[in-house]
Amino acid sequence: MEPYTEKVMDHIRNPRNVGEIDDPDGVGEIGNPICGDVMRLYIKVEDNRITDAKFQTFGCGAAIAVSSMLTELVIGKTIEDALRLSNRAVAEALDGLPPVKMHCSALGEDALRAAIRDYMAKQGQQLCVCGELDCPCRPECEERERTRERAHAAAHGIEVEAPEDSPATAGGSTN
Amino acid sequence: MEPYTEKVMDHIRNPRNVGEIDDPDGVGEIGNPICGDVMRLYIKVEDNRITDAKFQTFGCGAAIAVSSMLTELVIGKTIEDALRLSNRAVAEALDGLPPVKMHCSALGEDALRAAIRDYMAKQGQQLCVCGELDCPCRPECEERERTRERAHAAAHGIEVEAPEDSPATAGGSTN
Amino acid sequence: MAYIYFDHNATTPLDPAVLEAMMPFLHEAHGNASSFHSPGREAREAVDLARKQVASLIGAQPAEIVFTSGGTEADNHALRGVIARVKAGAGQPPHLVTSAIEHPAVLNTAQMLEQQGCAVSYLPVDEYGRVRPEDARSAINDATALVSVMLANNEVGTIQPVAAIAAIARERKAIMHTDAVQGLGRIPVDVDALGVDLLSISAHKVYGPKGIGALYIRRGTRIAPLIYGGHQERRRRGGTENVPAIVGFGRACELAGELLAESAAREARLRDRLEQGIRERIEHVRINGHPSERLPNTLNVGFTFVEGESLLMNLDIERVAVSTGSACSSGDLQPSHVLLAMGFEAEAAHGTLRFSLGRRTTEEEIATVLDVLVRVVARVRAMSPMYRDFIKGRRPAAASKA
Amino acid sequence: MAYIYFDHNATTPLDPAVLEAMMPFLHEAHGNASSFHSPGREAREAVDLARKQVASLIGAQPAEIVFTSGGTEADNHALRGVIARVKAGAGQPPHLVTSAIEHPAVLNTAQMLEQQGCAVSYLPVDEYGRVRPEDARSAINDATALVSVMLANNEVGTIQPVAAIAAIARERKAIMHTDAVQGLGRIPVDVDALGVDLLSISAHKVYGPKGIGALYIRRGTRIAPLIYGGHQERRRRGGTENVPAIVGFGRACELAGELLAESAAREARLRDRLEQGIRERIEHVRINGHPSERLPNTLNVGFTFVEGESLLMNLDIERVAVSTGSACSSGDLQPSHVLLAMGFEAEAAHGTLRFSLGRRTTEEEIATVLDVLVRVVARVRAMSPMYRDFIKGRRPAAASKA
Ligand SMILES: Cc1ncc(COP(=O)(O)O)c(C=O)c1O
Ligand SMILES: Cc1ncc(COP(=O)(O)O)c(C=O)c1O
Ligand code: FES
Ligand code: FES
Repeated sequence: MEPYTEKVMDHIRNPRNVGEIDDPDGVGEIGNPICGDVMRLYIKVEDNRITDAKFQTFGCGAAIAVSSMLTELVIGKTIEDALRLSNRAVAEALDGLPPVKMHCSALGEDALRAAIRDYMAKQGQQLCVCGELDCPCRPECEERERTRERAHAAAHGIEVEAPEDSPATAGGSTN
Repeated sequence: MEPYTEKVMDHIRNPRNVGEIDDPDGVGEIGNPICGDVMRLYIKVEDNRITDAKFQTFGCGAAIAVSSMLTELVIGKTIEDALRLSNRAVAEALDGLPPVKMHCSALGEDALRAAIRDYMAKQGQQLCVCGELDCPCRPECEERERTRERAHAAAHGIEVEAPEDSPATAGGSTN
Repeated sequence: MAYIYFDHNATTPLDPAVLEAMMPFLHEAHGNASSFHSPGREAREAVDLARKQVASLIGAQPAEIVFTSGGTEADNHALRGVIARVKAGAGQPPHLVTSAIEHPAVLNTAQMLEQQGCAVSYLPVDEYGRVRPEDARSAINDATALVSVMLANNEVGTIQPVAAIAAIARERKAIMHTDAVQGLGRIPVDVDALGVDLLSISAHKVYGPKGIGALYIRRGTRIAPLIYGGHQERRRRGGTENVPAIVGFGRACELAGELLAESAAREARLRDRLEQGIRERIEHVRINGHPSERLPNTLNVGFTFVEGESLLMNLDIERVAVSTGSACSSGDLQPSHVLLAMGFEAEAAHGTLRFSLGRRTTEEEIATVLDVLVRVVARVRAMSPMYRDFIKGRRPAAASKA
Repeated sequence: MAYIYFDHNATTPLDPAVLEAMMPFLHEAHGNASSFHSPGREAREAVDLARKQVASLIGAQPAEIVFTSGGTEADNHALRGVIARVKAGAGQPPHLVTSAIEHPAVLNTAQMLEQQGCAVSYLPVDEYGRVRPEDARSAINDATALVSVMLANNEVGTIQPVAAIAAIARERKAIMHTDAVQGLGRIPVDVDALGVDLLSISAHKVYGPKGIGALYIRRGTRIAPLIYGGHQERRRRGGTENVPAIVGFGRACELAGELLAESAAREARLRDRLEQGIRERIEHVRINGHPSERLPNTLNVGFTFVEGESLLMNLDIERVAVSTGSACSSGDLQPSHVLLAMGFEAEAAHGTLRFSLGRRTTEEEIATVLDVLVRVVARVRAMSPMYRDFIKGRRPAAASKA
């Protein structure tokens, strides 16, 4: 695969905001059953604004860089702005990710949503998985989300750039 | 293919006895229809002994070396001894030939036989192709000889060392 | 700080003596070994010498060596070449027996053959990554054309009972192939002692150049070419001979033969020191692979609670090169098929590193790597939610296996 | 006396600048380009740069370049990869159109495919060795999966109307492949101008290293891999990347691009001088190949009454390296399939030499070769029974054709 960018390497070298918040306002944890990667995000919210964020990640270099970059990007943002932060934006802030690693950034977006949902729930508000508050079509959105998760899982099994029709290849290191 | 031996190279560099004998006692010419190689051998015979031999050859390096070596070997030999000279002996005198070139030495043996036959005929004697004088089974020997010629021709078309079952390969240089 | 290279199973540096042997053929002596003039003949003679050197290291005849572009091509050639020859005749589809822990060069070729109608059996392995000869015996049937089991596994280093399997294959009239790419130069390799008909090797794993390897083909073995073209390699492999690389491969084999005993002993000693240091200084680790039947230079370690690639990246930052047991790091996101075959859970198969030592590895490097590793594992574990949970007692001592 | 090398169509010497570019990867920078640590990434970056350099010389995208072990592998990959993809589907056997004058890498692969049930048409050529596009048009049918016609012939240098044939192939929805091994670096090669989907090249013909080549695969072309293994080359070609050779190939392509116009003109001028000298100073010769549509460096000459290999050996003794038009000299005893396809009698096809000039060829070398040639041809003719007969009036001016 392509090498990581310098930005990614920098965040692997010096991950920002690693750790735990003792009394968080929201916690989100997202795991991927296939590669076993797990990200846990803690947020602190004041006046509808994220004032602190910390993460713990079990995952590849990209997952760590995404987690670290994500915390930097969300601190200071309002909940609404944070909800608008896409995985693509995080990847771009890292000057890009190798194609096979793009899906790792989804882990970040998902963990952020989960943390905000947790925070909302504590406020008595239902945040739909689509990002809308009190969304009228919640069941549909949740179904769509499940599909997306399956796609994420699939991404761990399928080489993104494989030529069409190439037979499935064996896993395992090649040397 | 394997390179030629130093002996072969020496005979290519300085072929012995090239040319023509003006009033030869015997002339033999053998040609191969496939590679187009042709050898013509002239001999001078005195008291049943070959006193001079000259050759002209249109052929590969091996054919030239064989022709040259052959003339060296036969000069001084009695007709009977000359008839006993095998192509293998000529090849050995050259310290060997590459496997695919072994058949080129047959050209030498054949040309020598033809020249002796021509000499014999002039003496009113029938030399059978088998090498016997007045051989009782001449027709059979001649048939056997024709088979041998076909084999020689085939040798020009078939790679001696080809692995079993390999598909016939295209001729032509490979680079 | 100089870079510490503990990834010799991926590739080895070119030995300076090998480069020296190659240089004339990179400079003036550039002939095509199939050309008939002097520059060509010079090249031909160099190729012939190299063929003898390679043959000699594995106890073969020079005429039984076919040079290929590497181990991968040799593996493809072995599998497809044998199956191609069978297909023609029989009514029943040909059958191939291989193992679940082969290199992708064998596994993916086997899968391709399967798609084309060949029947394939993948032998399982025990918890140490070893194929059981009895399993081979039960898998082989009358349609079995080829048995292919690697000599030593590239990820965990486990050495396979190839001679025993080859004896069974021979009884059943099946052709026996072994991928000896990781074995060559590290353990003795002898085609007769192993009893194999086909054997793949690659130069860049024995301090030779990249892009050259060989397939040993026992005289009389029925096998089709893989790459068709000119009459090179007695028509068993077309393509202008890669003369400098072939010369380098020859010299590398010669050196490997001379150094084998000594370097195997040295590397095993250093490897054991590394293993012991890890066991002593880092908690929650497991050593993967066979305790004794293992390549002397290879150490595969699982670090619970962390993911391999992040360890690899952090070690790289500290100028230590290793690889993950799984190939996640090299573009394939699946957990290691070798560890899975050994019975690991996907999660446990992830936090794994392979340390592979080499001729130039020093005691100081072992000490440095140990220090770095202690630091890096701690740093990455501090980031891990699993480790946090474990420390807080919210989680058992991990999904580890051993 | 220094050796005069007029056999650049067989192989070219490594350009010193190319060797220089390769050296770091033969010395310290030995990483496996698929490894994820720094040495690996360094190798990966070098491979990426080389891929751009190669792509740029043929007007392709870097992602469309697959590195192979040479031109032969690229040809095998093109033919078998396309046919493998077709076979799966259709009821009718796939059809391949190629020419009678292809390199053995294509011809022998085509024959092997024929044995496996593929239908193959071999297009004839005219007396100059050129395929007629009309013949391609009539040969292509609805089952035609692939058309493969070489860009320039290696023996006589004749340049083929590939663009015209590709246009016909495209109309008929067939994939178009060209073997551009001899064209690269000698005439402009642009995949879009040619309109081809697949194109084979080889480094050692453009002053790059042996053992490396490439197959250009136009985006979207349906083609199976030839060599299965790891995920290298985006899974289109397994095997540890031959980093030094790839780097050298890249640099060689860069140089070839810079030097193309100038060296083509220079070599054509020298070649024409050689041609004219031979015509003026040696009787009974014929120039084979197309008068104008010919590689600038190539001169194929038939010398009546003599056999090519004996000329070659005698020139070699005088330290001049050439090759025979026929491959008799390299182990194959058949007369040149190219000359036979051009309509020559077997005998006439035999007395042929190929002179192929290169970047370092000088005017002095041309003059020397002419002098040597006059002498050698006279010497070998003096040995020839045919020449003797001709001189004595017993034979017409030979079985020559032109
Ligand atoms: C066991 C094994 N087989 C085959 C190969 C492939 O060899 P190569 O890289 O020379 O193609 C390797 C290494 O990559 C290997 O470790
Ligand atoms: C036209 C042509 N195609 C293919 C090849 C094969 O290339 P390689 O020697 O790199 O395998 C050659 C030269 O040998 C050639 O001249
Ligand atoms: S998050 Fe699964 S590999 Fe990066
Ligand atoms: S005599 Fe026919 S090739 Fe030598």
